[in-house]
Amino acid sequence: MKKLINAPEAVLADALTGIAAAHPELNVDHVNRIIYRGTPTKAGKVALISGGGSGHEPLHGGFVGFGMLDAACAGEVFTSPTPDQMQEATKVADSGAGVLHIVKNYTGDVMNFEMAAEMAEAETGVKVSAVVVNDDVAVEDSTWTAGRRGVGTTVFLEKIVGAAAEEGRDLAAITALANLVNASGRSMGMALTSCTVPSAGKPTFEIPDDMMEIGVGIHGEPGRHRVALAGAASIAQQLVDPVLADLDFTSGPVIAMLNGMGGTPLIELYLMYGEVAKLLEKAGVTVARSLVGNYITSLDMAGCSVTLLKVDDELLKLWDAPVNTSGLRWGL
Amino acid sequence: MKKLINAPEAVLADALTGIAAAHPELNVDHVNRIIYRGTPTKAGKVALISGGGSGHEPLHGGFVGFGMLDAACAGEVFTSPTPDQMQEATKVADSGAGVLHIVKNYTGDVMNFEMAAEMAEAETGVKVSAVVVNDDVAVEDSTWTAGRRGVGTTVFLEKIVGAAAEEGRDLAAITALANLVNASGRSMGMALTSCTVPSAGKPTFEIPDDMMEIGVGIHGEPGRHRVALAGAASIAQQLVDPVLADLDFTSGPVIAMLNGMGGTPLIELYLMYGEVAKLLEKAGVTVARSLVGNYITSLDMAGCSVTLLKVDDELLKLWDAPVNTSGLRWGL
Amino acid sequence: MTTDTVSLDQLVAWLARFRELVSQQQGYLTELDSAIGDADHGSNMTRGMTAVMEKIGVSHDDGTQATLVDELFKSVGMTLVTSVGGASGPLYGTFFLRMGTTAGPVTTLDGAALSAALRAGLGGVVARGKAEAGDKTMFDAMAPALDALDASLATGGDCVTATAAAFSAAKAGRDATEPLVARKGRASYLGERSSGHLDPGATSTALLFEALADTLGQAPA
Amino acid sequence: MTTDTVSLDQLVAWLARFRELVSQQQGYLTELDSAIGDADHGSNMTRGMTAVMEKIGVSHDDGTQATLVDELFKSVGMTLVTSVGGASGPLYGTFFLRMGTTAGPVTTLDGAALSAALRAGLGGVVARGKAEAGDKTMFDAMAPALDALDASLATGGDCVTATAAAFSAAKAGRDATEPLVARKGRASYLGERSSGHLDPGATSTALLFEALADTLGQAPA
Ligand SMILES: Nc1ncnc2c1ncn2[C@@H]1O[C@H](COP(=O)(O)OP(=O)(O)O)[C@@H](O)[C@H]1O
Ligand SMILES: Nc1ncnc2c1ncn2[C@@H]1O[C@H](COP(=O)(O)OP(=O)(O)O)[C@@H](O)[C@H]1O
Ligand SMILES: [Mg+2]
Ligand SMILES: [Mg+2]
Ligand SMILES: [Mg+2]
Ligand SMILES: [Mg+2]
Repeated sequence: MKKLINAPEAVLADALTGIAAAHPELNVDHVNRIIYRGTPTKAGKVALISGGGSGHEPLHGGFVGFGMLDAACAGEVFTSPTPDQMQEATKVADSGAGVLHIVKNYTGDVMNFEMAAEMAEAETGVKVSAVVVNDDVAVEDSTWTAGRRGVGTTVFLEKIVGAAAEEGRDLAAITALANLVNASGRSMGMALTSCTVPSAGKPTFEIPDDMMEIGVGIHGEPGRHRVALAGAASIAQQLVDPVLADLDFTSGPVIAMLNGMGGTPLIELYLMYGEVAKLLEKAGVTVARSLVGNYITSLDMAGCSVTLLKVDDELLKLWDAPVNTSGLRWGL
Repeated sequence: MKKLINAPEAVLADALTGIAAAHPELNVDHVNRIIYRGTPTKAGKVALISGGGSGHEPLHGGFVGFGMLDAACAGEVFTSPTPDQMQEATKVADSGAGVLHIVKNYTGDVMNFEMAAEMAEAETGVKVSAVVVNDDVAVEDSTWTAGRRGVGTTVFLEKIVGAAAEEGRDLAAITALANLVNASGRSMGMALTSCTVPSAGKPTFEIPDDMMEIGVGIHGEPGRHRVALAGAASIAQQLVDPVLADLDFTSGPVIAMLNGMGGTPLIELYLMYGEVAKLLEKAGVTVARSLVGNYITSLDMAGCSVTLLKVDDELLKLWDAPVNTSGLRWGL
Repeated sequence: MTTDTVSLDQLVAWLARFRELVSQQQGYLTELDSAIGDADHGSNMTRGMTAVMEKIGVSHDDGTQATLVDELFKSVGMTLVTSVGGASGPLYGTFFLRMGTTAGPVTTLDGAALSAALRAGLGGVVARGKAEAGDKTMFDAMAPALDALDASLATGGDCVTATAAAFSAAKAGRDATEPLVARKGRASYLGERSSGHLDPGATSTALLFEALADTLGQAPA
Repeated sequence: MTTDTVSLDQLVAWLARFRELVSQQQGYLTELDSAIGDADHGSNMTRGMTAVMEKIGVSHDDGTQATLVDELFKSVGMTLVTSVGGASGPLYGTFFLRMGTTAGPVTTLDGAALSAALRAGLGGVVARGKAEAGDKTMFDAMAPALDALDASLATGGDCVTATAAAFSAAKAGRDATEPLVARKGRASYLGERSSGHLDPGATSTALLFEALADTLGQAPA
């Protein structure tokens, strides 16, 4: 395993040390592994908290700051954080207006956030509501299963709902908006290679040079199908088709994200976005805004994902609103 | 070779298509392979042009926009662009106040930019001056050789000199400032793996699982030394020591960059920055600002580099000045 | 039946043995989780049980050790909940928390009490995770283990015999997860591709019962 | 000596053969450049010479073909400069531009004129790149080749003999770059580690002279 780390057990603690050093504008609670804003949440503003396993950077710590999250809890690599962390983050961030937990739909994340909400409400009476993001069309949607994974739409949701929270909307309105954003986004991902979880020490799966995985999530897991390696145009088609088949994106503008999995350089991500943009145009989808880069990653996995979000003027305005985080910054 | 591309020959053209699709605020000249601002350079503002081989994204195209470059020329992967491209970029960007060519010190880049300057001056009379960035301490400095490579300081230079150009300083002042920034920066890089140049189809060098290269540049080339793989703390030491040995950084504040080579995920870059920050503190170096991420990359190479820039209040003010590019954005 | 009880020390020894087994098999558990999950089950369980064994000596705020079964299990459960994360943290954590509540402030458990505590634990796992038989989860090792334990006790088996039967059934339940298509947890994302692999959580649950059978099967200290 | 000249068609055939050789050996040139450079010399030269051969048919603005040696070489040089980039683009480009200037508006070159043009080309390479003997660059194949050419002409050799001698010397010069420590170009960044590898540019320069010797050595068309 070739990684810039000291020891597998120390990855998270050491990374938080670096984040603290690089971002004096943020607070880092090294004991509870929480990244929160340097400026306390202002009274009356609903606090947004997210969290999840590490290895998806800049998600979530890179989205803490004005216009997005108030705090992020970091779990071990690919392992949801624990309820006590989230409870602590909830207490730190709450300014009295309540807290929204932004949860990606993984069994562990959902259960830990649920426990945290129960504990926080019992202990301090803070009002907590939650949105569970489940936008990955690679996974069949069914009430008999764990349902769809939460992936790229999380980035859009944290930005858009973050902007609404800065406007001072109340917890009910914020929760409703978060659910709307989740319902409006769909994603599909692929991998050329697996990633290596530090404590595992070797790639999660082996894949021949002439094959790729279609329908992967963000945890280095194998995808839904293993198919022959193909050119960027064909890959784009294999990602865009299932997204468009799952939801009608032609009725209004969309925000499009071409997201890198962590090990793929920007030049390839732009190249892929070019292919995606062509397909969207052909399908009659109007891209109002786009985002190309590493936003929700899977350690050093090579690959990418496509996320589309249906938006209206209101959502676009919230998207364009000022944001000041290390991962997204504009208008300030 | 596993890449998100259509064909090795088409990488650059296809990537430019994607950049154009993703950035309606930029103009892309697909024939001359130039990325330039959507808003023409305002009269009286010195234009800043850079360029180089592709594969270093976001450098340089990602730094075109208010507060940084006016135009960037993209060469084939790892191959300097040609003089006609640069000449065209020079013509497009010049608003009458002259043009600064920001050249990284590679034989090819220097020769092509020289020819471009000769051609542009002869044809249109535009005043062109050049700065040649040569900050890589891995390379011995000597008048008998090609000298030091230009690496990370280029990012600092484009930002700081870009801010000064927005202030309306003249070409002589801009050139002097550019040379000052170059003289004040030093870099050192390392690689865990090589990268794969698309047209070559396989990694530029092979390296065993238990070894790493110290003193690499940004072209997938082998480094100065191959040594045993080590932990992040030791790697940080091997990068920071030669930088500090080459220039005194203790007399005032510095801007520090921990740059990823393209294939290394952000969590590792932050972790490395934590180690670098510890060493700098121990050495009595005060970090005023920092930058952690992929800024000057080497395709899919895994590895990182450290760049330090000595700054004073003036340079810091220019660093903090508003910038609006896809690669760096703040204050706007 | 009065001597056929499980002491607090034996329960601690069970946990110690479970820690030993999961850390010995950390690589294997992670490998199973690599095939159909995210390659962390081995490190999750090892981290959790290491924290548990550190904590067990000082389960009270005043630094003293648990003297009652409910204290012990609540401490184990809270430690797992706050140190593991992921799916296994809340599931194994709730398992022990509920065991503690049901066991109550006692110093020993007889067969019936042990069974009742374990059943409560299973109830906690189901309450949190909503898994049913055949979903390819730890449930598929845990539920048969408890059925076997009860069956053995009902036919007059002692704790040693009953926990040995539970371990056998847990192993069989674990093995039976191999052909299943997962419907819960991460493995469910793989759809049909999840078939053909053992479930990592069912495998660690088999270790939990192996540890219990090992501990009780040994000559008393 | 009047028949011992090189015609415009032969010069075009030389370029065609050079294109053929660099594209046949594209992988090899890139491999050499991988060891001590950035793995693009093969694709650079192939891209450049492919552009040259496309351009040669239409070297005038009005779409007609070059009828004079200077036109031909200037067109070749400009095409290389504007299509290759990197170090080899300006160097080989300047080489041909200067050859054209020195050759002048003629339709054939005799040995002396060929030598003078090539020397001017070498001068252009040195003017641009400042390389000296032993710097481990294309200079180390080119300079000995021209010396051998001149020596052969001076002792009465014809163009065929002289260019064959030039090719031999170019190969020897190329081989002699192997032990050298580079002082120019990217290979210089490697310091001592550049030793033990052939210089890619010297290798493509040997192909340039191989192409010339091949072309003139053939029975006239
Ligand atoms: N809903 C559930 N109910 C019961 N057990 C579950 C459920 N979801 C997952 N599991 C168990 O958890 C195991 C995975 O644990 P672990 O790898 O530590 O967590 P994560 O899946 O969050 O990475 C699975 O193998 C499965 O046995
Ligand atoms: N200053 C120089 N003078 C002469 N030849 C040079 C010089 N620098 C580099 N070269 C030649 O150029 C070759 C490399 O060409 P190429 O790989 O196409 O360009 P780049 O080095 O820009 O990638 C080297 O092998 C060397 O022969
Ligand atoms: Mg996990
Ligand atoms: Mg090159
Ligand atoms: Mg797991
Ligand atoms: Mg090269």
